[in-house]
Amino acid sequence: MKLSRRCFLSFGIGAAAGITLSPLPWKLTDDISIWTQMWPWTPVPPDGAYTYENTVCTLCPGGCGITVRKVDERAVQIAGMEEHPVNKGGTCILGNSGLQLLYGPFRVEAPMKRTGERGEGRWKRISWKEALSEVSSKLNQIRASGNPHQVAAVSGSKEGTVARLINRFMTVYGSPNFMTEPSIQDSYEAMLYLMQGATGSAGFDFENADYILSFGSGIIEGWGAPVRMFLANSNWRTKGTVVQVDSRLSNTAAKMDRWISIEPGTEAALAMGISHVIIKENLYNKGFIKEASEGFDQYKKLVLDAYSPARVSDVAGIDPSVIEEVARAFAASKHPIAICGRGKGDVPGNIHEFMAVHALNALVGNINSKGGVWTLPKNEYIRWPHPIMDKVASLGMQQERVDGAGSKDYPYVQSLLNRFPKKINEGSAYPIEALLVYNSNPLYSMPDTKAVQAAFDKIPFIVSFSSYMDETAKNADLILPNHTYLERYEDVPTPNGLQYPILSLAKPVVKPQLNTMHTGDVIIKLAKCMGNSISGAFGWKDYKGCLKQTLGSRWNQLYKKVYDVDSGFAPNKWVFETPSGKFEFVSSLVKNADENNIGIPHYYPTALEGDEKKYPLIMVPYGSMKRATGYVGSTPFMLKAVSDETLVKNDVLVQINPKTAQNLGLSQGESATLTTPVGEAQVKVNFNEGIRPGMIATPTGLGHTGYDEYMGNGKGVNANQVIGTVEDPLTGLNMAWGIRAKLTRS
Amino acid sequence: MFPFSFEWTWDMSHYVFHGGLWYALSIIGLGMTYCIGKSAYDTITGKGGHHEDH
Amino acid sequence: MDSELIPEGVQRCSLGKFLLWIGVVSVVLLWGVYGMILCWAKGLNQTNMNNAFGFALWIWADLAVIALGGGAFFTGFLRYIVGKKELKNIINYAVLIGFICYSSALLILAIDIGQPLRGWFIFWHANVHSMLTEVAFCLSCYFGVLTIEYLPLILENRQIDKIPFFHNLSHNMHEVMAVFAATGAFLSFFHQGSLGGVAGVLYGRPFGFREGVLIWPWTFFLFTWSAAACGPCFTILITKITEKVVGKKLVKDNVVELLAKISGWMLLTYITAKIIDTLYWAYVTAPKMGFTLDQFYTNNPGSAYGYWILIMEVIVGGVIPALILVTRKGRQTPLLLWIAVILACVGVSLNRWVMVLQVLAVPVLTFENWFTYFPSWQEIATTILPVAYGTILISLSYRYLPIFPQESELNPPPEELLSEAETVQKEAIEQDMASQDLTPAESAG
Amino acid sequence: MKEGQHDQHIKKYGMVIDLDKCTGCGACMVACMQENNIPFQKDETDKMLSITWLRVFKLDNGKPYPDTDICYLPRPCMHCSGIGEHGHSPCVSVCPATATDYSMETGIVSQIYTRCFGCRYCMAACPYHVRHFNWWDPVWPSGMERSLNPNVSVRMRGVVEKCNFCFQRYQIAKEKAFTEGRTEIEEHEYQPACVEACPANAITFGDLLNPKHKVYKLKQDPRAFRLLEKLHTNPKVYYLSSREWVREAGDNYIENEKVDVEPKKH
Repeated sequence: MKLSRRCFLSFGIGAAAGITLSPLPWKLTDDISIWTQMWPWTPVPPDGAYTYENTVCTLCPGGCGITVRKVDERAVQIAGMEEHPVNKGGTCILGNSGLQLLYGPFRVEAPMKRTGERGEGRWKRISWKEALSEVSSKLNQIRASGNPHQVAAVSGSKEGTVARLINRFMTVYGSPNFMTEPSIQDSYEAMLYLMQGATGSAGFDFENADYILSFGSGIIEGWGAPVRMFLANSNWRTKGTVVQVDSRLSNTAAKMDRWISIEPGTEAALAMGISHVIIKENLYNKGFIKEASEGFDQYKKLVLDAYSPARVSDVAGIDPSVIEEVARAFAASKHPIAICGRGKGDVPGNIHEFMAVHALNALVGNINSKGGVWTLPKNEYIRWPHPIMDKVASLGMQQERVDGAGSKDYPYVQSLLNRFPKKINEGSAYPIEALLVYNSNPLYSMPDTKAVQAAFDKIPFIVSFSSYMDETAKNADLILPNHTYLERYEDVPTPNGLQYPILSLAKPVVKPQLNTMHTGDVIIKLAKCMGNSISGAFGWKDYKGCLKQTLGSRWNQLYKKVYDVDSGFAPNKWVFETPSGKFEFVSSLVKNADENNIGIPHYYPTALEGDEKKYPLIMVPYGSMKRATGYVGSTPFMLKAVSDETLVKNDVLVQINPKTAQNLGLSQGESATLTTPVGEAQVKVNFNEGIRPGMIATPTGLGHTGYDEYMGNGKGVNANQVIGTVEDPLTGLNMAWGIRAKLTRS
Repeated sequence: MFPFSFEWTWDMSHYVFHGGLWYALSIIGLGMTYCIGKSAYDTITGKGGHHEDH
Repeated sequence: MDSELIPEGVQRCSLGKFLLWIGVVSVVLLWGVYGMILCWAKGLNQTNMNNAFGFALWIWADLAVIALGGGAFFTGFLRYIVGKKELKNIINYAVLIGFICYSSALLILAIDIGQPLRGWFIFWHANVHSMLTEVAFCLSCYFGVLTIEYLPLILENRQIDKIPFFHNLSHNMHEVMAVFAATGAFLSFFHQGSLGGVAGVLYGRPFGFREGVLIWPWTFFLFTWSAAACGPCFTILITKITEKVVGKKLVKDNVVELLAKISGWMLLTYITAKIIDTLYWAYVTAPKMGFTLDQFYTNNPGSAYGYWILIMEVIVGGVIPALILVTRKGRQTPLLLWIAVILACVGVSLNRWVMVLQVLAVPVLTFENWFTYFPSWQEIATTILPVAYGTILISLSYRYLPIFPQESELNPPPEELLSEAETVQKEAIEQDMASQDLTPAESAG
Repeated sequence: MKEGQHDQHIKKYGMVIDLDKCTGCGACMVACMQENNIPFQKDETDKMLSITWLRVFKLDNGKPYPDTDICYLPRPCMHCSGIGEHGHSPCVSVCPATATDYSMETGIVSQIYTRCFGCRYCMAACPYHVRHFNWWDPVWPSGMERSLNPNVSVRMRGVVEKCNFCFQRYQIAKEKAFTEGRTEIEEHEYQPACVEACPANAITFGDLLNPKHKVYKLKQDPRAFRLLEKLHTNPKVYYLSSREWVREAGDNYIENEKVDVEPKKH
């Protein structure tokens, strides 16, 4: 007994000592420390050879040059391209997180055919051959029945070769219904046409301007070419003055030299009031008015009669002295520019407001001159032979467009996408049998989502070319996924608002990651499937061949340098293409211009949707750089950057002045129901002293339902669900900057 | 903890801190070694102690 | 069934009843263990901590149990260093409570850190400038000391004691216990202080930051002091609760009174120092950082951190119990003693709460707001886990180990429970005594 | 060492952020996330759970409409050099495992992820909330791990991470200089991702001790201030604002205290 215990004891002690001295515990400890640092599910990014490739970002019309850093075949970072003249090395938040759009699981992996109900999300993968034959047979069938005009197409932009290829396809196929996503560019173009007779886009020589009077334009919130605007703004912080007229404390209002708070929708009145002071005090550019303008007297009379600072003050809620002060400063500056188009510029706007604002530029004679507003020709590098149309096509093209653009009612615009769902829902002259959607997500980005959905439900065949499973793709019958922007060639025309023409070339920086195809190639292939009358207009082997031929001698330069500036360009100072050859204060292109001042800049109150009694508040949607509102959604990284004053868990926060909220009995963070004549949404309330009492501001770019949860599915509410459209009486473009609303506790 | 780990520096804070630490550890270690050793010795030699304390 | 394991001369409840009791407590324990496993398996996202509240309920629980467990070191200090002999009658229990508190603290720390498997880096890659390093070293070493102090008690179990080696070991450890106790006291002074230093050195956190001497902020000394003052109160409290639960007296009043008196004076001096510290902090330290007392205690959501908390801590949990305990009448009146020890424990726990939670809740950047936090059930479960574990360990120790030296003396075996044989024997003796005209009491004496 | 007497081997990298130019667009935040392999969750609306090494704060002047004013303030790690500039920044001095370090060579506060065991004491110590804990396992949706930067290791659950001024870029620049036989790197060779991305050119980065670097002059701008200077954390991130209320928002002031946001020298 004693012996065995001693044995046991010495054995125990010996074992303990032995184990301690053996490498075992030390090895185990070491293993633990290594294992805890390299968990098998923690990815280890493989290293490799680093390369840098330049290309152009096409996620928005901003046209920034980007440099993509690659490790072997992986793209690992996007940075701004230092030498690109538009962005000079900067990138926006969307552009910077673009790799998430390349590698995200929400991409469409291959051509897909719907198997379940529409929008249900049940798909069958098909081959490209099958996909093309599906589309071609359907289109052929419609064409064979003699109704080619019953096919419509929506493109994100009207510029560039791909949009032009689709347009060309539509033309030879026989449909006039080629529509593009609306923006303030449409209003600017219409305005330039009406006042200057120009067919081109507006460019602003911001780099040389010293006084900017912005009527609600989100200079640092995505207006124009975003990064270029940021750079311009940074310069203005040291040299130049920017005055922001805004009905709420937008980021731009906060960051500019001065913010003038205005009654929403009365910007045109303020512009006219400023005009009044300039004219009354003889501060205008007499040379320009005398030599280069027409209709000044009539305009002057209107301005002096109806827009005294005191009267404008009553309408716009701005002190008359402020109006005078701004007018004098504007007129006294060397290169003042007045700009308009609210926020990011997603809503085209009221044409008379554009005219009223642009009239200020005319008063100071700062048109087509240094530091002023310029007119740029468009798309002139695309010089394809006119396509030959067969009889079916000719007949089809003679049909009136569904949206009415270009008709005698709406002669100043080429596309009125905002009217498209309305016309279909009302019962248009003819039904739409098929719809092609390219670089556009109308089911998300168009106002009054419910109406758009209803219209789309009436279209039996919808084809999406989207790279992503966005809302429209999800509701399509067939998806023919495009390469993403980092996998494809594309020409990038002059970005919005730039004052000189620049052409850039987007090049693939990585091989296509999935079974996708360039939409340009799809269109060319489709044309080839569809018989001679159509394929004849598409003589190119493939899209790259088409692009190379189109760009001609510029190809090499573009391929090497990514961008090519038309250095020979200079605006024609004070030269106009109007019938009078002058700047027309009273547009002679408008019939009966005097009738209700329809052809003259003037202010009239916007008839917002909704009854004031039932809907006592005014709701305005507001954008932010942090939330993408275009055809691509916000990336996961962007959603990470979205403020908790905008989104909390799955609830969107509407911004409201604490006083207004208290009157409604709402407290900070409380749940509420936002109701407008268009729809209803569950929201939460955020007190924001920057909001005008009586108003609510709802953030845009949230509440996706396509994509996936990382891209913000179910996060907040799509502001388009609660906002409708208001047609501009002259252009037919949407000018709804807000809507009447009510907010109740829920 | 030991002079061979790289964050070790020969400075006053290390002398004081680790001095105190190793001092305490030594007392505990030596005390326990003494107790176990003595008990083993007592057990083998059959000299059993009695608790006077309780 | 387990009577062979139960110490001689004491009465315990039936095994069935005991097991039922252990079973009930084990349910709570298992709930805590489940929470703990969730935290380890799924990570700390199971908690409601966040980047503003990196320290929360657990760290508070840690600080609180260490402060309350301070009874062990301070009683040991008084018993072995100062030489208060009477305290030998409560030291065992103080050691056991300390052991429970410190093992719980270590367990909570093991759950609280993001990478428990790397916890030993704190020793291996020690940064001697960090208060937490000092805490870790002293805490672990002192836990070792507590284990050494608790071990002889286990060895004194009736069956284990029969083994000569263990009998000898227990004896020899008792012989040198003063050395261990002294080391323990030394370590405790430091880690209690370092825990105070944890918040006190945060010069980026005006609520916690205190000036001090050399590398030690005033909170360093205040924490040691308050642990020494309130730890014994907790020992008294748990002793009293145990007495209530088992329904008999376990420690003589003079022992409790002595401890209460020392505690009282410690508490009184501590709270005086604390008040001076608070005033200096409010009028000198904080204003230098751009803060006023109002900023620390007003305008926070739901007044969770209002002035009430300061009053609760200093007056209700400090001044009042101190005054009760320093007066003879106070500590001799059972109800007042109860109130005093409870308030002292609440006071010190509240102090630890404030020094963890409020330090982090107060906005420092002018454009940030107060941060709020409420623990998740996993945090609550794992915090209650030590309570269940402590209850079980106390129950087991009380049942099988000679924890209370005065128990058998205070509770002589009642007659009806004696076995038949003994009764017969006793009757015989009584007859014997009767014949000799002696009373049983005299014969026992 | 007096500033201006420039020892080439001792650098103090720092940042000057012009709040007049900053538009709050968030490009810097995203550039940082992409460069530093920062994970993302389905819900990132709880900013106290979200890992954003660089976070853009919105400040307001607290006045009612229409006198309201707001300002955006990007907040990277301040890389405090601590009381007396000895490198005892609030976080470095408290880390028990030496997992965060102040480099006397560059002035950068780094974090050793494989050393950190997640005690979060540094987070409690930092008044700027620049430190972030990995509450979750970093998991990338299928395929998205392809855009991870090989120069930055992915952090595991349970450790603290923070802005390190894209230190990997410093190392790459140093290596490049070394292979080209240079000992020094140029100002433009080492620029963090946020600086590079900022579309408004609001952020300037360089060696605060080097008179040739842009930050050297900018930090002496009369508009310059730092956050919580009264705590003596000695941040190396300077802000510029021409608005007084913004400069005032940089620190806490007790009532009637003379507010020192007038031009000052550093």
